[in-house]
Amino acid sequence: MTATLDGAAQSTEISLAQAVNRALRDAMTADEKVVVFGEDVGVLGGVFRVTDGLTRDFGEQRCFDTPLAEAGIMGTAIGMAMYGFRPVVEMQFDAFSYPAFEQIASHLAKMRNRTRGALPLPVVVRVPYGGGIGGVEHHSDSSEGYFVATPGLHVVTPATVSDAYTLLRAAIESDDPVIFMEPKRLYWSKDQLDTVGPAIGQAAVRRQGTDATLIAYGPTVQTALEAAEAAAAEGYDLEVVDLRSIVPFDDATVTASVRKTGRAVVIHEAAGFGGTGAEIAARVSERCFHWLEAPVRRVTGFDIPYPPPKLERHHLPSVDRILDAVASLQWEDR
Amino acid sequence: MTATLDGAAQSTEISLAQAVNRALRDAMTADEKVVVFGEDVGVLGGVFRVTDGLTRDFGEQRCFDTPLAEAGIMGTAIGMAMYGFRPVVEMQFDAFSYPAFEQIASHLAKMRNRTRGALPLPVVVRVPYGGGIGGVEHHSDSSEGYFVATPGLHVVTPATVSDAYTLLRAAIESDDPVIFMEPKRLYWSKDQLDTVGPAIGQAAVRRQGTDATLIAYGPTVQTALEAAEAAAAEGYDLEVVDLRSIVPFDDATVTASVRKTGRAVVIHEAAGFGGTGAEIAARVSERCFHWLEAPVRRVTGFDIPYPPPKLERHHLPSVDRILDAVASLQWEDR
Amino acid sequence: MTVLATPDKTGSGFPLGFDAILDPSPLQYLDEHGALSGALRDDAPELDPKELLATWRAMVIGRRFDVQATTMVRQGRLAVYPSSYGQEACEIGAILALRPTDWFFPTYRDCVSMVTRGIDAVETLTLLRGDWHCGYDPQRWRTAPQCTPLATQAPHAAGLALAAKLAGDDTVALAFCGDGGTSEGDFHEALNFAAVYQAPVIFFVQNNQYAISVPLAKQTRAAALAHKAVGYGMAGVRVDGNDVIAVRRAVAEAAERARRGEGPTLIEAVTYRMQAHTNADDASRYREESEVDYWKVRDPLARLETYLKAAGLLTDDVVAEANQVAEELANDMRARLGEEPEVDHRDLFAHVYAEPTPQLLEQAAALQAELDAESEGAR
Amino acid sequence: MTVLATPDKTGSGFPLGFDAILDPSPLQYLDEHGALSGALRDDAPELDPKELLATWRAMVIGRRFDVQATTMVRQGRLAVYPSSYGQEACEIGAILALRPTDWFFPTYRDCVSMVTRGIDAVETLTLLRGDWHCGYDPQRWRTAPQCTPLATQAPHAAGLALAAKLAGDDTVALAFCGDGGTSEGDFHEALNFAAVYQAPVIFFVQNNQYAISVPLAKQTRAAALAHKAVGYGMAGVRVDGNDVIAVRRAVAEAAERARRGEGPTLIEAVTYRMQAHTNADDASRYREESEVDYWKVRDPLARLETYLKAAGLLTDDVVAEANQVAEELANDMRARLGEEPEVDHRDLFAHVYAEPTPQLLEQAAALQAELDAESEGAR
Ligand SMILES: Cc1ncc(C[n+]2csc(CCOP(=O)(O)OP(=O)(O)O)c2C)c(N)n1
Ligand SMILES: Cc1ncc(C[n+]2csc(CCOP(=O)(O)OP(=O)(O)O)c2C)c(N)n1
Ligand SMILES: [Mg+2]
Ligand SMILES: [Mg+2]
Repeated sequence: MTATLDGAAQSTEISLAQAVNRALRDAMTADEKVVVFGEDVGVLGGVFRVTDGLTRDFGEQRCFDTPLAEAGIMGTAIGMAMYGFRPVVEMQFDAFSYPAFEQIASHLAKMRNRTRGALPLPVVVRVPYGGGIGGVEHHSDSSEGYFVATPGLHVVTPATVSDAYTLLRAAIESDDPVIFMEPKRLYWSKDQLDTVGPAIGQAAVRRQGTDATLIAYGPTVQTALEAAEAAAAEGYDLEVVDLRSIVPFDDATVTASVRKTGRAVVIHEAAGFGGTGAEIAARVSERCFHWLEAPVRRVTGFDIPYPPPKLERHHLPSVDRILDAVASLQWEDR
Repeated sequence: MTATLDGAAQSTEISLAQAVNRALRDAMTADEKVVVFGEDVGVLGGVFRVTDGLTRDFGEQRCFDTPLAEAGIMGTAIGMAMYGFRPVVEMQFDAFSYPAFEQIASHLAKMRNRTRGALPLPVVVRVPYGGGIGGVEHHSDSSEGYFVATPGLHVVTPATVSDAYTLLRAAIESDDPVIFMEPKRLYWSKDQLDTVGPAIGQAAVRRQGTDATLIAYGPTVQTALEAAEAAAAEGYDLEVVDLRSIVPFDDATVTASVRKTGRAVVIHEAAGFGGTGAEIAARVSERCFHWLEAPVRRVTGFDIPYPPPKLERHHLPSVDRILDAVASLQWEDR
Repeated sequence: MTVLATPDKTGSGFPLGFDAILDPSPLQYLDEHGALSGALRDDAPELDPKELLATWRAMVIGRRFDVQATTMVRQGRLAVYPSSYGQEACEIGAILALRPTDWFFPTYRDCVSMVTRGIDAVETLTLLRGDWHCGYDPQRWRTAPQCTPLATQAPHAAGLALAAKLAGDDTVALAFCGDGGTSEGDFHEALNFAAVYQAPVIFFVQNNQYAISVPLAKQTRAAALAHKAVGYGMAGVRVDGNDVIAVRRAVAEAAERARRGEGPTLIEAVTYRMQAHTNADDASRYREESEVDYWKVRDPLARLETYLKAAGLLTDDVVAEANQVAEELANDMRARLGEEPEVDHRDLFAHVYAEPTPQLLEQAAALQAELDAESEGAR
Repeated sequence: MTVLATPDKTGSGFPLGFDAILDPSPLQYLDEHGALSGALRDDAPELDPKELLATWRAMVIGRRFDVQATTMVRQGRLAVYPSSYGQEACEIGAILALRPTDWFFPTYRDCVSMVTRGIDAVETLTLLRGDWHCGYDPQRWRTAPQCTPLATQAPHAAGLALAAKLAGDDTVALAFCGDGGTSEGDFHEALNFAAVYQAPVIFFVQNNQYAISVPLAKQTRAAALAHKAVGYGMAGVRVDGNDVIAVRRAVAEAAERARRGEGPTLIEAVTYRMQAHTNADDASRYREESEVDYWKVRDPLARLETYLKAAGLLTDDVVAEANQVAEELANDMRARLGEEPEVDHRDLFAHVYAEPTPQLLEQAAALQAELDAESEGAR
C-alpha cells in the first residue's frame, strides 16, 4: 500500500494535518476494523485534506462519504461500533457537531454504562476547532466545553505535530469514545514527527519555569510559549503546561507545577464564562490554595458569539493579554 | 376568562407547577403575542400539568401541541419570534432538549448579534430539570451547564414558588432568549405566591450568616437551607445565596457575601467536572482571594451519567455532604 | 455523468414500485373477524399450522407478561411501565420473523418483543424497575438496550446493518419506532443513510395512533406513514398491525429483501395503544372510550384465536400448555420482582469508562468513606 | 375517532395528487435550445413579454454580480464566495415570483437572489466579506440573514409562515435549501411542521447535484427529491431549474396555493453548480469537465436569451440598458469592496443581549483599556 506520506521519513518535517492523516493510515493498516467516514472525507480528502488519499489507498469500504447529516453520522458510527468496528468520524467544523449533540450526549457517552460494559463504543470524533483562520460565522467555535461536561467521553486535543499523531493513535486504540479536538489553525504548522508519546491523560510540561504556570491546550499552547519567551525578557521565568487531555485531567502534573510556582494563568479560546478554564481554575484554586501567591487568572475569549475575521484578534488570547495577566499576579508580595 | 387558578387568592398556597401555570396565564392575558407550544402541552396540559387548561382557556391558537421533534419546536419558535410573537416552548424533559441543541446554540443564542439587533428573539425555553423524582434514564439530567456556556442566552432557575412566577414573567417580557430551568422535583412544593420579585440577574440571600456562604440554585437551594439549619446546631452560622439567575451572574451579591464570610461552598446536582459550579468557584476564588480562609468547595453530582432511582441518593448533594464540605473549610485557622 | 433520474410514474425499477407503497389499504390476511381476507391480497400465504400455533403461544405468553407488568407497576414494583397490550401482533410477529443472529433495537414500549426473543422477564424489566443498566447482555441477545430518546436508535440500526454488510455477514437489523418517533430528525437521517448504503435494515413503525396525548393527525399530514419510504427510495409496506400473520409475513419478506442485498424497508404497522401511554398517564384527558372500543373488537390475539379455533387447530391441551407456561411466567415475575433488586453503589463508577479516570477514583473513594462512616455511626 | 386514512392510490384529495408529484420529468417550458417545450405540459402559460424582459434583465445583472464577486474573492476582497453561476433561473425566478411582503430565507449560496430582491450588493456581501453581521436589515427586506448551518433555516421559515397565518396575514415564506441540506434532520422536521400546520411556506430545493464533493447519488436514493413531499402529505413539484419561466411559474403557483390556505409546497429545481463549491474548493478532485460541459449547453440565461431573440423581444437598447446597469453594479462593487470595511471593536459586545450583562461590561472595559494603552504606546 503506497501512502502519500510513506515518502516522508521520520526525520523530515510534516504538517499537523499530515500527522493526523498518517495516524489514520497507520491505524487503518494496523486494524481493518478502523473505518473513516464523514462529509467529503472520501474522494475530496476532507475540506482540510486531512483524509487525503485514504479512499484511494484503502478503498470505499474503509473511508467513505456520508449524506449530509451529523446525527446520522454519529448514530451510524455508534451502530457500527456496536458491531465491532472502530469508526473515526469527522465533524467538518466545530459548530457542525451540534446537530449530533443528542447522539453524543445520550448515547455515545452513555452506552457502555447502560450496558455494564457489554457495548463499549470505540468511536473517535474528530472535530476541527478554534479560530484564527479568518473563518466566516460558525467556522471558528471552540466547543470542547460541551464535551468536557459530558461524563463518559474522553476529550483530548493536540498542540504539536507529534501529539496529533500519538494522541490520535491512542484515541483510536481506546475502547472508549474520544472527542478529538483538532486545532485547525495549527493544521499547516510543521515539525518533525515523533510517533511515540505519553498516553491519554498525561499533560506535558512544555517549558520549565519557577515564577508562574501557564496552563493551556490545543491552539493556545503556542501562544503561551511565546508569552513565556517574552516574559523571560521581562524577568519572569514561566512554566508552560500543555494539558493534551482535558478528560481525563492530569491533576498530578498541573498541581505539582502550580504548587511549585505559586501562580497560575489558564488560557483558552472558548468564552470564559462556564468554559473549561473555569474547571481548571477552580480545581487549581482548591488544590493549591495554600501555595497560591495570587488568584488564578483566566485569559479566554469574551462571553460573545465567536467574532468575525476582522475582529477576532481582539477576542483571541494574545501574548500581550497573557503578559498582562502574569503582571497582575501580585508580585509585590514577593 | 375563568382560569383554573383564579380561585387561588394570593394568600392561599399553590404549588410551583401551579405558579408556572399562573405566570403563563397572566402573560398570555397581558400580551396576545405570547404563545405556548410543545409536546403534549395542549389538551393533556403537559406531562407535569404545568400548561393545564391553557388550550381550553386561550384556544388552540395560543397553546398547541407540536409534532414530536425538538429541533422543529425550537426552529418554529425562532421563526415565530422573527415575526413578532413571543413563544414559550417546553422541552418535555431536560435530556430531550439535546435534539434542539444546534437551533439553540447556532440560532437562538446568536440571531440578535448576527442582525445587529434587528431580529431579537424573545423566546422562553422551559426545561424541567434535575433528579430526585425516581425517573428512569434520560429523565433527570441537569443540562444548565450547556446553556450557561453559550453566550447570547439568559439562564435562570427558580427555587421558590414566587420566583417560579416572577422569573417566568420576567423571562417572557425579556427581549432576549431565556432558558428557564424548572426544578421538577419542586413542582409539587407549595407556598404562598408573591407576584413581585427581583429582576433577572439578581441573586437572593435566603439566609443571613457570618461563617460561610452556601451558593446554590434551583433544586439545591432547599438542601442548602436545611444544611444551614443543621449547621447552626453545630455552631456554624451559614449564609445561603440563591443565584436565581446564572446568566447574567450576580457577582455583586455573591462576592459581598463571601468577602463577608470568608468561606464558600458551591452546590449543584450536575456533574462537577466542567459544571456551572466550576465557574462559580473560579470567580469566587479570583474575586475573593484575599478574603478566603479556605479553598472554595464544591458539592455536586459525580462525573457520571445520572444514576438510576435506586442509587440517586448517593449522587445528589445531601445535607450531610454539604456539612462535610463546611467542616472541611479549615476552621482550625479561626 | 449527471443525468436526471427518470423512473416511470409507477416507479418500476423502484423497490416494490410506487403503487404498492402508496396503496393505503394495509396488507391483511386475517380480517377483524378472524376470517382469511385473502381478498385484500391475492397471494394468500400457505399457512404453516406449527408456525401459527407457535405464534399464538408467544402471544398468549406475551400478553400475560404485559398484564402482569401492569399489575406490578400498580403495586410499586416497577418505576414505570409502558404497556403494549393490543400491539402483540407487532411485538411478536416482527420478532418471530427474525433469526437469532439478527439484531433488534427496541424502545421502552417493546418489553413483550424482548421476552418473545427469549430474554428473561425480570432482566427485561430491569430499567423500568429503576435500575441503572439494561439488565440483559445485548451481545448475547443481539438486542440493543431499550431506547428512550425517540428515534435515536434508528441510526444505530442503520449503522449496525451497514457494519454487518461490510463484514459480509447476512445479519439484518430491525428497529422499532413509534408513530411519534417518525417526526424526529434522527428518523429521517437513519432512513436516508440506510437507503444510500442499501443497508440490510428494517424500520418497523408501530403506528398505535398516539404519541402520549398527541394523535396521529397532529403528528403528520401524510396519508400513511409508509408513504415516507418513497422519499428515501426504499421499499415501504403498510400492514394491519393487529394481524400477526400479515406482520410476520411483511417482516420476513423485508428481511429476505435485505439479505438479498436489496436494501432497507420501512414498515408501517397500523395498530392501537389500548392502555394509557404509561401507568403515569391519564388517557381520559385526551381520548374517548368509544375509540378504544372500536379497537377492542380488532384485538390481535382474539383474531388469531378465532381463526385457529375455526381451523380446529386450537386443541385443549395446546391451550392448557400455553396458559400454564404463561401463569408460570407471571408467578416468576410476582416472586422475583417482589424482591428489591440488589444495587451496588460501586457500580456508579465501574462502567463510565473502561478504566475509571483519576477523578472518578477520587469520587468513588469519597463515597466509600462516607458510607463507611455512616455504617460506623450505625453501629 | 381513529379511522385509517384511505386516499386512493392516485392520492386524489391529496395536494396535486401522487401522479403529478411522482412524475419524474421536470416541469419545463423552455427546452435547452430555448424553444417552447409546452409538450411536457399542455398548459403552456401565456407569457407576458414585460415579465420575460424584467426576468432576463435581473438575470443579466445577477450574473454580473456573481462574476464580479468571484473576481473580488480572488483579489482577497472577500473572505469566501460560493458562486451560484448557472443557477440564476432558481435564484431569480423564485424571488421574482414573491411579493415584497413575503419572507425569504437564503443560504450562503444565494447572494444573487438577495441582490435581485433589491438588497445593496455590498450589504449582501457583508458576511462573506468577513464582517460580523448580515449587513442588511432583515425586517426591511423581509430577508433572514444568510444561513450557513444547513437546513436550519427551514424550520424558521415554517415558524414564520405559521406566525403569519395566525396573525391573519397573507404573507408567504420561502426557504432555499440545497440537495445536501435535504439530508439534515431539520429539513424533515421543518416540512413536517409546515404540513401539519398547513403553514404558507415554500421549501425550494436547488438540486445543483453536489454537496461540496458529494454527488446527489451519495446523498439520496430517492428517484427525485420532490418525491419527499409524499411523505409529508404536501404538494411537491419537480422543475427544470435552468428554465426561469418554469421556476417562476412553479413558485407563483405554490405561493397562490399557500395564500389560499392550501399549505406548503416542496419544489425541487434541477440545476447544476457550475463553479467549485467556493473559491476555496477544487472541483477537479471529484468531477469531470465533461460533466460541466453537459450543463454549459443548458445555461439558463442563454436559454432565455435565445427565446427572446427568436421572439424579437431583445432589442439593442434593452440589451444596452441591462448591460450598462450590470456594469455600473460591477464598478460599484469594485469601488466599495476595495475599501476596508469599518469595524468597531465595541460592536463585539453591543448586540449579544438587549442590555449587556455586567460581565460583558467588564470585558468591554478591559478591551477598551488595552486598546487605549496600545494607542498610548503608539504615540
Ligand atoms: C427525543 C425525545 N423527546 C421526547 C420524549 C418524551 N416522550 C417519551 S414517549 C413519547 C411519545 C412517543 O410516541 P410514539 O413515538 O408514538 O411511541 P409510543 O409511545 O406510542 O409507543 C414522548 C414524547 C422522548 N422520550 N424523547
Ligand atoms: C450542519 C452543517 N454541516 C456541515 C456544513 C458544511 N457545509 C457547508 S456547505 C456544505 C454542502 C452543502 O451542499 P448543498 O446543501 O447541496 O448546498 P450547495 O452548497 O450545493 O448550494 C457543507 C457540508 C454546514 N454548513 N452545516
Ligand atoms: Mg405511538
Ligand atoms: Mg448542492
